[in-house]
Amino acid sequence: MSEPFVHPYIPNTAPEVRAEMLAAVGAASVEEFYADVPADLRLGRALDLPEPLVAEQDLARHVSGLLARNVPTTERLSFLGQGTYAHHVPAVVDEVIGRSEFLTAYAGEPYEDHGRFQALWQYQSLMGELLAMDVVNVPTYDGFQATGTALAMAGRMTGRRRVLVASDVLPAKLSKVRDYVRVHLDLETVPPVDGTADVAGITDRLGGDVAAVWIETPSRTGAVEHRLQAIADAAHAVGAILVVGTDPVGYGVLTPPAEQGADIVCGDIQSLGLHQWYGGAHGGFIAVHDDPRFVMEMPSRLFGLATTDVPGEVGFGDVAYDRTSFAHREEGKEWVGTAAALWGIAAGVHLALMGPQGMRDLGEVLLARTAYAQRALGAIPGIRLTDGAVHLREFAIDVAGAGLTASGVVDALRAEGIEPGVPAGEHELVVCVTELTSQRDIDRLAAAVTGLVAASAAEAAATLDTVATPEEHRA
Amino acid sequence: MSEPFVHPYIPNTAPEVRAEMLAAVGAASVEEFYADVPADLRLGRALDLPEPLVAEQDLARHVSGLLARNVPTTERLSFLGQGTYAHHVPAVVDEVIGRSEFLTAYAGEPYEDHGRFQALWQYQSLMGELLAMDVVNVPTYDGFQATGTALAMAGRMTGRRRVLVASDVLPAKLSKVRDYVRVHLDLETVPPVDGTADVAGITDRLGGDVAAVWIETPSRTGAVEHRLQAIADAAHAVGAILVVGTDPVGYGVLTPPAEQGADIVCGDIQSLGLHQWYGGAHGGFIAVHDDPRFVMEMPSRLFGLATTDVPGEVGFGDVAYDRTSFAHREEGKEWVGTAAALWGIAAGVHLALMGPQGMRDLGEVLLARTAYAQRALGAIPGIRLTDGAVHLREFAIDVAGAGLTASGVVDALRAEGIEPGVPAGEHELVVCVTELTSQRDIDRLAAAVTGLVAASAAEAAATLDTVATPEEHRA
Amino acid sequence: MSLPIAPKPAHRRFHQARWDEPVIFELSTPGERGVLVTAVEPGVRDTVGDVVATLPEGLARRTPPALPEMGQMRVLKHYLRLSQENLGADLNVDVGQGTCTMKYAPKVNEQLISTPKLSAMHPLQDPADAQGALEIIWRTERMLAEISGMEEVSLHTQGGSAAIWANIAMIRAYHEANGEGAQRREVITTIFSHPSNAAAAKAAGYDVITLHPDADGYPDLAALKRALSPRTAAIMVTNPEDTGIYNPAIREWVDAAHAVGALASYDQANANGILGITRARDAGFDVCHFNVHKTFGTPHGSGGPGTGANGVSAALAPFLPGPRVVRDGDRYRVEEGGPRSIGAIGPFHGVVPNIVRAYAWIMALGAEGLRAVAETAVLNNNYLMKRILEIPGASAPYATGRRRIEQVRYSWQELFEETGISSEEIGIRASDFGMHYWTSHHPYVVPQPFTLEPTESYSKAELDEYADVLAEVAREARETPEVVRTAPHNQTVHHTHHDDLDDPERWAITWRAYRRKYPDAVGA
Amino acid sequence: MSLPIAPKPAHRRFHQARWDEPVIFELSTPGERGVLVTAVEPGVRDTVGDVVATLPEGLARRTPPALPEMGQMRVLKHYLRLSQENLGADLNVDVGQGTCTMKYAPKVNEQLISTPKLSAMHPLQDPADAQGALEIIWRTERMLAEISGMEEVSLHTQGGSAAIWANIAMIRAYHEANGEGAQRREVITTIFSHPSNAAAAKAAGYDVITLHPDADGYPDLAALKRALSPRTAAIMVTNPEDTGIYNPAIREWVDAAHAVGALASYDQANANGILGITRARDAGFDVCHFNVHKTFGTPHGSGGPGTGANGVSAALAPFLPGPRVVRDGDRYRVEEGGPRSIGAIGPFHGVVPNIVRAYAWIMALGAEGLRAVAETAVLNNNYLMKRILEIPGASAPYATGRRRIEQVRYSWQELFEETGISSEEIGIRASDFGMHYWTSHHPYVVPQPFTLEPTESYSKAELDEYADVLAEVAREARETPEVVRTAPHNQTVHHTHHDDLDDPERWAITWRAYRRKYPDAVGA
Ligand SMILES: Cc1ncc(COP(=O)(O)O)c(C=O)c1O
Ligand SMILES: Cc1ncc(COP(=O)(O)O)c(C=O)c1O
Repeated sequence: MSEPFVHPYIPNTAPEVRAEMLAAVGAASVEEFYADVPADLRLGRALDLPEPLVAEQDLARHVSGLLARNVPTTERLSFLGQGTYAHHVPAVVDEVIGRSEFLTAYAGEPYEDHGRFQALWQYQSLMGELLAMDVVNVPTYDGFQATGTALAMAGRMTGRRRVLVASDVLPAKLSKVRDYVRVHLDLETVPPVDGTADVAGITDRLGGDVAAVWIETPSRTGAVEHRLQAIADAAHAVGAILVVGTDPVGYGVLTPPAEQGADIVCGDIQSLGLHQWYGGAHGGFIAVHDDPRFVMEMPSRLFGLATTDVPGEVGFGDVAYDRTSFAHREEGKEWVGTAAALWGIAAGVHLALMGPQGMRDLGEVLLARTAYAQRALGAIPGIRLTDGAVHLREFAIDVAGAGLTASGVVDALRAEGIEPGVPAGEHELVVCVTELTSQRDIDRLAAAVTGLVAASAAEAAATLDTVATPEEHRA
Repeated sequence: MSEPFVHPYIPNTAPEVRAEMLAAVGAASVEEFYADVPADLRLGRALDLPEPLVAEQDLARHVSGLLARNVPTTERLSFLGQGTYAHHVPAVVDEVIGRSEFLTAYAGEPYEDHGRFQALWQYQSLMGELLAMDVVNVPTYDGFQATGTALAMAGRMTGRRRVLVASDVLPAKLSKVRDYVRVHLDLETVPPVDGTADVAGITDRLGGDVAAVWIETPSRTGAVEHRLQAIADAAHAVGAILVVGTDPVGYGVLTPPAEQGADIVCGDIQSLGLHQWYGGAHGGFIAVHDDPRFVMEMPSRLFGLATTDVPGEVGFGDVAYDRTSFAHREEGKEWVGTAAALWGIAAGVHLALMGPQGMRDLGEVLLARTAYAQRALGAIPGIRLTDGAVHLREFAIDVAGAGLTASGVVDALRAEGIEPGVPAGEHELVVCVTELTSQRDIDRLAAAVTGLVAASAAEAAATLDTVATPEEHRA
Repeated sequence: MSLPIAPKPAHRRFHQARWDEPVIFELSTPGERGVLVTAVEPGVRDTVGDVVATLPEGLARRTPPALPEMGQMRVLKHYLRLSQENLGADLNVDVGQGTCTMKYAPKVNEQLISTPKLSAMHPLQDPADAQGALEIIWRTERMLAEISGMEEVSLHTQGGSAAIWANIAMIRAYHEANGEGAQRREVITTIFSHPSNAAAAKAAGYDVITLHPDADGYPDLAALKRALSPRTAAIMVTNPEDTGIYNPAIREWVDAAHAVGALASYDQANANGILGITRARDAGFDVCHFNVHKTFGTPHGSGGPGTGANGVSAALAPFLPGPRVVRDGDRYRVEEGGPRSIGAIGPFHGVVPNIVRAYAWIMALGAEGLRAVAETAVLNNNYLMKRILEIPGASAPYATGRRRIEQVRYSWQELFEETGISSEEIGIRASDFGMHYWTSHHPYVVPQPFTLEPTESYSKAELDEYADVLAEVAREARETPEVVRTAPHNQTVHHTHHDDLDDPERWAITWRAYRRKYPDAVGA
Repeated sequence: MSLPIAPKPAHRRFHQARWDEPVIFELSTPGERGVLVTAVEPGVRDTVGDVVATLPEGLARRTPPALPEMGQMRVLKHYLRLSQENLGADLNVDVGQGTCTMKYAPKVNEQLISTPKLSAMHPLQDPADAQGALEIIWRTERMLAEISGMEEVSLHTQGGSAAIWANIAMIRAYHEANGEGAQRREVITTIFSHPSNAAAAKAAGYDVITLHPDADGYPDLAALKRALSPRTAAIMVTNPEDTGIYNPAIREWVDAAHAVGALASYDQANANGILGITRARDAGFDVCHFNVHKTFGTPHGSGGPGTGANGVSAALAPFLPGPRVVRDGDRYRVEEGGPRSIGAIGPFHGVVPNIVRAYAWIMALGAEGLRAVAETAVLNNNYLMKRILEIPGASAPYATGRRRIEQVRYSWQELFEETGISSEEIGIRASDFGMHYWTSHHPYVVPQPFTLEPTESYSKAELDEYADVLAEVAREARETPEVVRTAPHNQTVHHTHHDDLDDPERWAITWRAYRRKYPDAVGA
């Protein structure tokens, strides 16, 4: 490293300027600025960090070298989902969110950051069309947070504590939501039947102390709820709120929950134009009808359309800012902070590119490939689909009948470069297909599983033989 | 494919709009627009092309799949140069030339394209500082073209035909230049001595019929010319022009040719912030002093500073546009067209990032690593450096003494993942190191060559044995 | 006029791009397509039939969503134009978003993450296929542990406030594990600590006590001692506070909290001024967090994604959220949270692209570099303070005559009293010069506030330009106040009417709602 | 005012970004660094010593180059600001650069090439390591052979004019090979063929004969026949010409050239209107070229790099330039040019990133798509022509009442006569609305020219907006001519003085020269 230390990221490390600035403020050294930091709290040594790579080329080689040890899904055949999905991201989406102006902006006013306001208001609006709802938030962190907040909203609105969890939910999501609301709400499970909600069971458990019924569709295993309206009617009958957690990817073909009685619809936008990023690119949406009782409970920012001094100019601003913790600290609704705006812009661009026909085509491909994969795997002797619901993108198989375990299948197929799915319990494997999973890909998975089943059967037969003729062994 | 054919790249394939537009112009079909194309010239069938991949994801998978068959220099240890060089490209360079505004612009006026004019004028100016010259063109295609034009300029200015080629030049470049100027100029070789120009030989051949002396520095083998002033003096004494072809990468430490009498300095900017791109990213510069006799012979566009109606505003425009073929067709100087503007912007950003100290550091690393590699390889028994000149980045070794051929070395080392250099003749191998080639990389090359030499020696010894004792064989 | 060019005037003659774009829905043309989806293969269709037609009753969407129909280039053009209408940190001297630590997010880091080797990784892949990602997460956590002095660090959370939530959730779990959950119902914070501390504590079920500073603007230790009790679960404080004042008694604050059995939580979102100078653990804190997107140079993304880093003492380590990356020899694997873990805050390992960016940022700087970051941020801040305080009408309440750390909350109160021009109006007018600022969080304890934080990223020339603009606007406030009041003039849009935004009858949060509420305006 | 929003006015209220940036040299601060270079290893230094100190006499640079010294972010910021001050095709309705075929360069292609698998390939690597690149070059050449009908295609050249040079160089070599080099000293072109045909022919040593069109603007076959002789080496023509008029007698032109032993060279730089409709070889041409950066959708890069594609008949194939990619079974290899090849025009295989982009572009469209490109480009052009001709004062000289192919050279002569406002002034004023055009190549055979080529990339709404702007400016020319004459008003810079640019005493082509010539202006 050069002496003095001058770094490209820190212009005022240039010695002349540094000296000039110190002189201008009348300080002998930067030490003076730290007068308030007591001596006994001072570190007094250099941080113990690896040698830096101050030359960009050295840094690039090092980091690229580490990343080169990853083998991504583009080099594997992946059927992994369970919260993060491999969808195609149109190049224009990446181009837009890669623009310096969006990437590096933060929290400017509706003037100098007009573009950000418009892009995010359009995101709200595009999501609104997809979900058939009038109010959508500037994204929060992810679907976990969105759901936690949606339920918390229901709790605040109803003043009640009970929440009926009527679908199969991802364990991590359930864990987050439970810890998030547990001071205010009690979650009770109403076990699903054949993949989807048990309407009768819900009705039985409903009462005047129920804040919300929580439905997940698609569920943890990709099952699509098809009796939402009945559930909504039952919930509304006792003054409970219907919260639907969902993935918006299917609403080009599927009826949006808002049209079947949902009061709050929430979930994750990762499927709408975000790469997988090792699970690191999620955004949470919360959508409600244009009812101030609901809107005023939302913690996130909400951008609204506004006029300006110039007729025809499209302006923007914050709707009901007083809801937020920015305005009123703990008197605001939960809190708001840096969340997932860029991903919201991305999802907006994605929806604008897809249009109604694109979302329809996508929904259809997903339904078709899912059904195809279900048939392909379900037809293998000993492999069983776990339920008879309509599935979107994910479904579960039970491999017990083939004498296999889920993790055994995973281990075996990884050796062939296939990630066959995510184990959920000893014998259940959740398999995911998207528009990036071709028929050939599915056929390859089915063939690999078939081979595995056959090998397992042969081995079982051999074991059986062995068991059947213990004499031989002793021989 | 959908019927009707609607494509995302072609908005007016949307059937309603298409019909509306046809109606607006009063045409029954697009056929009418082709009334002037005679029936017997009409293709009358669909072009025979591969099935298209209209879905972006399918296209991306296909093209990425093809490119995945490439194994780039980041996955090999490469000592390849000879016109295209592996230098570090700072990320900011790629960011700037990736901006839609620069990437997709073309030929707007100095108003709506002010940014392009300023960026290219700054490129000219930054190159001017590096080369110590007052006039630099908006880049032409590459160093080949720049050199062809530089010599053609000299021919037009002197009205003479003879050109003395006094350095070792890349064969492809020589071929281009020769074919380019052969109607107007005759190239004569003055063979270099010990790597650099033979000053006495040049002087001998100079006369009143010589248009130009052409020096390449670094030469084909990376040798740096160190007697430029003497050559310039000799050339000028007979009214000849000194044309110096060069790579600007070294001028943070090396004296620029303009300070040693060069009249026209030309070459390639690939080393200044451009990736290798399989040899597909070159740009040619031509630099002269601020002398209208020279300037008016330049075919390229030259941007100049200008005032505007507003004091302090920096404006731009074309200098001496009447020189160009745009203005006067065949009466212009050679021709001008779409060349390498974006690469010029890149080189400008690169020089601005590097600054004087960066270019100095870079030059020093290159000289040091080159010298180190020369010693490391030159120390191997049977391997000989071809000359004693100072070398920048490239140098040649002769492998004959080790009983090897250049292509034999290449074949053998490729098997170890090393590209050891470019063969030039049976025994000569041109080796290239840059700032991306570390000491360890060089040591690895030296070790591999040492191993090869040893194996070759052992084999030779074996053969010798065989030859020495023919009796044994017969036994 | 002709060459030479005259000198530039004192202030940049800026105009932001103005494209006057309509709302995207108005750009729709029936039938246009932006991107096409891959086709269902004939073999699939033959096998499964028409999957939409055979959906259960009511499940097939009846009317398609009214998304716009646009060719690809038009979508791109629309958003590129909007992007030019946005003032990213890369474009301006972004020192006006004080507390936000707007620093240079190096472009090389964007390039490094832009590889399928990261973007196409699924979080549940075989860890053997994810060693690069796991190693980077692990290393970054270890480096942050050294930087904070804490025992363990988790990068699981997706932003600063999420990290604060994790802090309070861990504190809650800790007290519950010790059987003190029911007893400890209060959290103490200060008014110049970030509001998310108060808000997250409240969301976690706590009563919040907010302390105001002493007359000099220093955190009030006596007030703290009065507020502490066996009911206290934790103190949650920012330091340096939003004023840029470092609490010299921070150790005493922590000790006082500990003395009543409370925990001490340190909001180090913005540690930019103290990197390598002093550490959370050395002041005795039990938990702390960094905003990786502030202190560690990841871009702010128009408002996220961010990344939080939660640091904890050994005692709190079992409570850390999410899955953890663990090193075994030279291999890395993922371990689910133990029995005392608060569990997932969000999916998987947090905002992985940010973690890689932060790793690269720290590696580009090293120990010496981090210290240069801190020292330069502080130098820049004190230099800018000098320049700002030279402007008549501007002041820096509190700690008069003392230095500040990395930022200052200033006040235009004097100027306001003189001219009636508010801080908000001045900030808007500044945008006409390509600069801007935000005032501060409500409540405006400092009257007519504005908060400047220059970080290490700006040159002296840029700081001077910024100060010159504020001086110019202050001059205008006195001499031509209408110019300020009617600003902006050189911006994408003009003075905007925010009167509808608080009225449920009139607000329009989506295009859908707008069309419904203003049916005659469609096509506007 | 409050919601709803009023309708937008008829014309976009545009303002281009204006940052008023100084020249970059004025941003220098001593000691700042933009990027650091890797250090020389101690082991290297120990071995080689001080390589600069030991350079031969005079070889070590005495004064460092006066490049600016700037932090990385400031360099970035400067260029980002400049970029916003540039109107890329992605941002505007770029139909005004007629003859330039400004079409959508799909972003997916940018993404596809942005991989070290392409950018870090060295052209002399083992072909076994370059099969992807080689296969794409080969396939693209074969597809272009089908599109042109020619026997062989080479993508070796770096732009349209370079391809034209290659055409004439091949023609020259061909005649020389046949012993007719000395005899055939003339090349015939037309005034509405691109100037590079005339200029390259001249540079290759030929005398150039330029034919003017007949009264209707059609290429004059009789004039051609008069000009042809045994001295003719070739005809070099563009078709459709710059007027957008397709030469219906093109076959007769070629036949007439062949009849005197001359070759026929087809400038198909812009084949956008005839893709899949008619082909060069079918009209009998011996050589042709495409501008890949025009017809095949690669971005124009602010003026390059482009890519040329040279197509030739079997007879001319041996003369093709550069190395060739050859297929052997399912492998690809590189073959150096044979004995009759004109050799390299530039390094290696041409502008490889453009070749990959073009490959992806063609593959995204296929035969049906290419035909849709042509048909839509032509529909758009005829639609726009209708709209333009409705503007009083605008006309489309020649071929009155007939359709055009892909572009039209219009004239404002009528308007000029009426108002004194020139076409150039109108184009500049159009930039105040976010639109622009260029006039045309000199000489202005069409008086007060402007050339519009809408390509397939723009929607009807965009073409309408463009036409509306020109109509508005024409109205201004009549009603408020000063507004037009003093334009631009909403641009980055104002009316610029070009008087110094032709004066060697005063022009300033570099900062160096400027400082030398205007020593008092330094620091301006
Ligand atoms: C001190 C402090 N704490 C917490 C936060 C909240 O962080 P985030 O915006 O990431 O939620 C911020 C950011 O504004 C902050 O400055
Ligand atoms: C018909 C025609 N020929 C040749 C050219 C020259 O191409 P380039 O600009 O790539 O040199 C052009 C481009 O302007 C053109 O339109």
